Amino acid sequence: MATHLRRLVTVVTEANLERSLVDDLEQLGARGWTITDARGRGARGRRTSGWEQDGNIRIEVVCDPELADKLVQHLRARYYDHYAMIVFLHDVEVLRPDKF
Amino acid sequence: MATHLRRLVTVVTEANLERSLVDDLEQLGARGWTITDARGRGARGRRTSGWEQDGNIRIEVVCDPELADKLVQHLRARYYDHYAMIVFLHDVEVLRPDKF
Amino acid sequence: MATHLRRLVTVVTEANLERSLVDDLEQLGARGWTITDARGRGARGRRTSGWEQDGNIRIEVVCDPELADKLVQHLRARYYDHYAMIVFLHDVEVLRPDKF
Amino acid sequence: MSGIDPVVLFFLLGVLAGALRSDLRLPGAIYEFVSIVLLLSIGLKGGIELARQPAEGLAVDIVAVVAMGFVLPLLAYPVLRWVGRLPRPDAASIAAHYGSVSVGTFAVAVAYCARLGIDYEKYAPLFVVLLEVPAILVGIVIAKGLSRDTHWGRLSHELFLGKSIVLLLGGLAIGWIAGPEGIVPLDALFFDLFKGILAIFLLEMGLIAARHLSDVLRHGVFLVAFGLVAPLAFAGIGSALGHALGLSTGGVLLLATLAGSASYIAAPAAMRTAVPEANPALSLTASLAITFPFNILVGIPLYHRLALWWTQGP
Amino acid sequence: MSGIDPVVLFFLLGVLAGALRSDLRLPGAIYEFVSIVLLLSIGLKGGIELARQPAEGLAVDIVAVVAMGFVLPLLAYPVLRWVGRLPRPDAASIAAHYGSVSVGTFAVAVAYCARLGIDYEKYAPLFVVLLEVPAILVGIVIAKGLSRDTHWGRLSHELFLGKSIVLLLGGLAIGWIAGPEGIVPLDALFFDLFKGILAIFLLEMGLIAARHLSDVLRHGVFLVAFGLVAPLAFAGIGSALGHALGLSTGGVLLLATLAGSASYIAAPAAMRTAVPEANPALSLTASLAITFPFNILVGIPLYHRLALWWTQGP
Amino acid sequence: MSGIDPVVLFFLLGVLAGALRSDLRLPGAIYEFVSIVLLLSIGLKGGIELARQPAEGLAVDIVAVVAMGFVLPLLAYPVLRWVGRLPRPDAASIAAHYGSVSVGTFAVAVAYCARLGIDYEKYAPLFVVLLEVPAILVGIVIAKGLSRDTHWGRLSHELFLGKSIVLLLGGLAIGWIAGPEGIVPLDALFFDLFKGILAIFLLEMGLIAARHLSDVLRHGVFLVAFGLVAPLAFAGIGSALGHALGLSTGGVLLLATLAGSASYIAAPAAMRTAVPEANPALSLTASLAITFPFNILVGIPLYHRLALWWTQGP
Ligand SMILES: Nc1ncnc2c1ncn2[C@@H]1O[C@H](COP(=O)(O)O)[C@@H](O)[C@H]1O
Ligand SMILES: Nc1ncnc2c1ncn2[C@@H]1O[C@H](COP(=O)(O)O)[C@@H](O)[C@H]1O
Ligand SMILES: Nc1ncnc2c1ncn2[C@@H]1O[C@H](COP(=O)(O)O)[C@@H](O)[C@H]1O
Ligand code: NA
Ligand code: NA
Ligand code: NA
Repeated sequence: MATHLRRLVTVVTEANLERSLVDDLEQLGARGWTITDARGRGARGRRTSGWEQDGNIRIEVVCDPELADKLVQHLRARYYDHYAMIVFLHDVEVLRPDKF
Repeated sequence: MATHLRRLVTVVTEANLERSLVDDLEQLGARGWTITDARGRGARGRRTSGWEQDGNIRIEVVCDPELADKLVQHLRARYYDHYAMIVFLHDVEVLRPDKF
Repeated sequence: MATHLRRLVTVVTEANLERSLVDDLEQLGARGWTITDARGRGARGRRTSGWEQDGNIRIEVVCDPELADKLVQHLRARYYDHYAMIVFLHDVEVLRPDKF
Repeated sequence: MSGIDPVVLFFLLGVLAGALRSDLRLPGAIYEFVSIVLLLSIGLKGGIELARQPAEGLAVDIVAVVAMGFVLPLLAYPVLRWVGRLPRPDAASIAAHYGSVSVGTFAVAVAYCARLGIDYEKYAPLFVVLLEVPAILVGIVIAKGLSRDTHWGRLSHELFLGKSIVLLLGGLAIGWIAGPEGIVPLDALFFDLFKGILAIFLLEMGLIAARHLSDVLRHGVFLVAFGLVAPLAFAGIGSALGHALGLSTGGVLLLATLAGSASYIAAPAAMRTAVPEANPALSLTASLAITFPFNILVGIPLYHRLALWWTQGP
Repeated sequence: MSGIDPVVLFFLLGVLAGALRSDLRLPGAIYEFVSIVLLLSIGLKGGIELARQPAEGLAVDIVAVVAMGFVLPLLAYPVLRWVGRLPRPDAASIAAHYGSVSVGTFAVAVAYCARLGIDYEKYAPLFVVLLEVPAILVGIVIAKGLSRDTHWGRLSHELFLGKSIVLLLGGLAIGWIAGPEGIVPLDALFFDLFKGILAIFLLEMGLIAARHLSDVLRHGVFLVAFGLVAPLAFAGIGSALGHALGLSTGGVLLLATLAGSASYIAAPAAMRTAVPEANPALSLTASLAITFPFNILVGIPLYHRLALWWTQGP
Repeated sequence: MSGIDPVVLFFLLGVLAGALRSDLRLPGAIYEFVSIVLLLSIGLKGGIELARQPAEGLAVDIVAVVAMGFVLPLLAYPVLRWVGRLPRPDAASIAAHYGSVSVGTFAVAVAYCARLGIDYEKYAPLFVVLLEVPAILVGIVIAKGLSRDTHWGRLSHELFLGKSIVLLLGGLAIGWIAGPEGIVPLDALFFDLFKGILAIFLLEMGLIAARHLSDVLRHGVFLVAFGLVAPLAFAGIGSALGHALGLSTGGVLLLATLAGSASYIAAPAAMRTAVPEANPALSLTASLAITFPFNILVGIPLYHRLALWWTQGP
């Protein structure tokens, strides 16, 4: 089975950034993403879901290395200083390279 | 710590396929899977959770390479053409190789 | 873009272990984690969300290899025998090595 | 025929909020809960009335209504296929949606009758149960033939044990067994709150419809026209049948509403499984963003006139 | 003793829908909400009545009921261990479940009393609070001894501050402070809707029970027998104690019901943490899929007769 | 001025349960639903009364109240910046929170009026709408200047189409269009259940406040003092304005409550987007864990006295 390498960028951040991040993803040219609701703890304290101002989301984007780079740079520039956010990436294999 | 390599297959697809996919997984012999609710965007448009006909699920299966292959082939043959779906895979390390 | 390697430990287990696992993570010195609600099937049967005693959670911890090791050993010693639980790990790249 | 029903205003509020991209949204759990309560309420109400005055000779009505459920999609299909020039799977799928029914629309019609004090045959909830499935079966057969590929077993399980049928029939049975007095302690939830819960439901339906509104024009003028004309035509047929069966004004109104309504729950789910080649956006947009608003805003009062015309003459 | 309560029909509807593998399901958020409201309602009702007529000399009742909570699991354990030949942790865990109580069963008994106009001591909700914890403690000690391994601190925190105790006691306190008039504006939610909300709760319990029904046979005939006989035996003990304490017919009925009921919320959670070697499927299946249905379908009317026999003689 | 309102007891129960780290929690979906119903109830009530007796010459009131919304944060800022020595973004953000309003506090004040039979101008819900946004705009301008960086378009969209404004205005409009009779069938959900739903809401607010209580001391004594004094000072201003506008006792009380309340929904969300440098923990802790409890426990009865003093003299 022939597979192709792509990058999976995972972002965990404050739920109220969802709209803003989706706009960013569209502008950067991402062709798709997946969001799940999450909770957790990090440098900016505990974030429990269940109340609007609290709560995290977990965004996944499968894309080529260039977009992954652009995306991570953008997140760092725009959000790292002031928002609860972590980003990590790794390689994944996909079947339809033209899709991502 | 001795770990063993297995494959993690992640599928993001329409929520109403859940029952059908679980049946497939059972028939293909998967010994376990994990499902979370998700939302997102892709080639088939935006899918927002919150309403029954909308919404995605995210299925993860840890398994050996043979089953991973069979699973991906099956998904491609049966769902790729007509359903909102992405599939990606990568290696993960596990402790109990007999479990997966 | 300079990235640094870290380990991502993913645990899928019974939802009612959440408090206990969070205590463990704090004691082991994890600096952050992310939790999502999940359902699934494994050796200990089907676990469907929607009722308190059922349901799984999915915990992710990004950390250095030492902590990953300690964490996995701890989970194995304390929970493997009697709880529904799977653990898998792999490498991920992060931008801020001091954060994890 | 009297001012607008306030529950319909909640629908409009939802549409407006959605169209303006407000961040208002109803949690999925609430939407599900609210629909469960509505379905149970409708079923219970029917069951209680059946316990009060048993409906005799229902057999004819049942056969006739089921027959209509089989016929409606057969009428819709040729129009969709040859006038609308839609591919076969899409035409079949839309035909299934319009042959089947919308419980939300039925609930608004029930509220309409209650508000204007219009009587109707109390076994009317049965019509919902009877009309939900046949059109979907027909749609699938048109699209796929009686092919082996279709898992008829799994499919009919999914259809006949879908949430709406289980709750409507369950409510009917419980209402019928417990009778009017038995249900009194449950009145507060299932009857006193009925319109409030319907208002919440319609608020959410408005938000959902607004999300699909932007798709309407993309799919072209034929779909819009179909979404407006089909309910009128089918309501005409439904009202004629209701009259033929000797139903009261309210009964004719409700059967017309059901015939004129389009499914947006059972049919989409079933067609997605059985006819995956059909584009779900087409049928959902038509039934949700065109026909549903049309029916609750304009259709139901119109079908009321129609029913009056049948029962009282012009 | 009179027809079946309609809320019980909702339970049966849930079982049926679950057994037929319908796609009907209640969102988890709704289940949680509905149990919160039930617990608060029961507590508030008790508190109001306490404000109305203070219960004097409660001390004896309290001590006696708590003592029963410690004794019941000690009676169950030998049977489970030596008749049922279950491993020690499993026997201890099941004993804890059956010594503890089910608030859902209590709510159905309260509704039963309301329907038949049976009076009872208004501090009865206190019994629920008193009976929940002791049996669980006993079960843990049987399984583990007074071992250091058990985190007694964390465990008792979890037990005494569990959702049900907090809400029952909280409701009692609020009802007692605010008194009958103070609570009037809250009546609509907590009292008028009580049975409707109980119906929704039982619908979901039916769905859950159905999911566990398939496990029943797998665990063998002993577990089934235990799940049917234990409630009868324990209800006998509970009713005897109620009679000895001089309770009214309703009070005896409720105490019998509590004794005969098996926990499926507090006990499973606590045993999972404290006695992980015990197989949770065993105890949950017994209490949820056997004893709960038995109690609400057959047990409560039976315990009513029992209570009448105690208070009015044979 | 009369015993404590039982809904406030629910708040205290939540605080207690949270402080003791009970596992009690309300699902997020329920919290959202409950706030939606509260907002709609408040709006509907206002709309109905407007339909009954149109409020003439509202223009002056509107302008004056909006003006107050712009002025309050300008008064708070210097105190926060130079007395509290807070960094500019934090001072601006807290000023925005305190200049804006809390609908939950307003709901408790409305329940307070209902309980004591205090009349008020029925268009009072309009004040909530009018006061929500201006202070947030001022806060942003203080923090950032009229900088290009701020996406004013997106921001004002977010502000003016936020959930609370949409539901309050929507409710007002629906109530006004449908009128008192039209709304009757909706009374059961929106009016009869109002206090019960408010109780659930306050239970959850108590749990949330408890989670933030531990942060209170960490932020120092100034924040605590500000959280207690600011509501008093602002309520003084609000009551003076109310009196100047010739409002009734109830109207003065409500306007004082609004002025004295601090936002914990609209302001946090907006400041997070527009002034990310501000630490959200500071403002949220102050408004949620200090000012909200203070207002519902102590403030509202105090503002009542204040209102009486204005309207009836000392
Ligand atoms: N080491 C970690 N592993 C996994 N998730 C993390 C980690 N650190 C932070 N997070 C998640 O990222 C969110 C924001 O992190 P922070 O900016 O560190 O507060 C937290 O609320 C967690 O959900
Ligand atoms: N590039 C992507 N990265 C992450 N998730 C994606 C991506 N593309 C699609 N998805 C997810 O997969 C679902 C189906 O994709 P599609 O078939 O492209 O519509 C979408 O609704 C998204 O949740
Ligand atoms: N092979 C697998 N792949 C993905 N998830 C699994 C797998 N096996 C088990 N799980 C998840 O881990 C939970 C506990 O597994 P178990 O201990 O095997 O019952 C299950 O409920 C699943 O959610
Ligand atoms: Na139809
Ligand atoms: Na018991
Ligand atoms: Na204010």
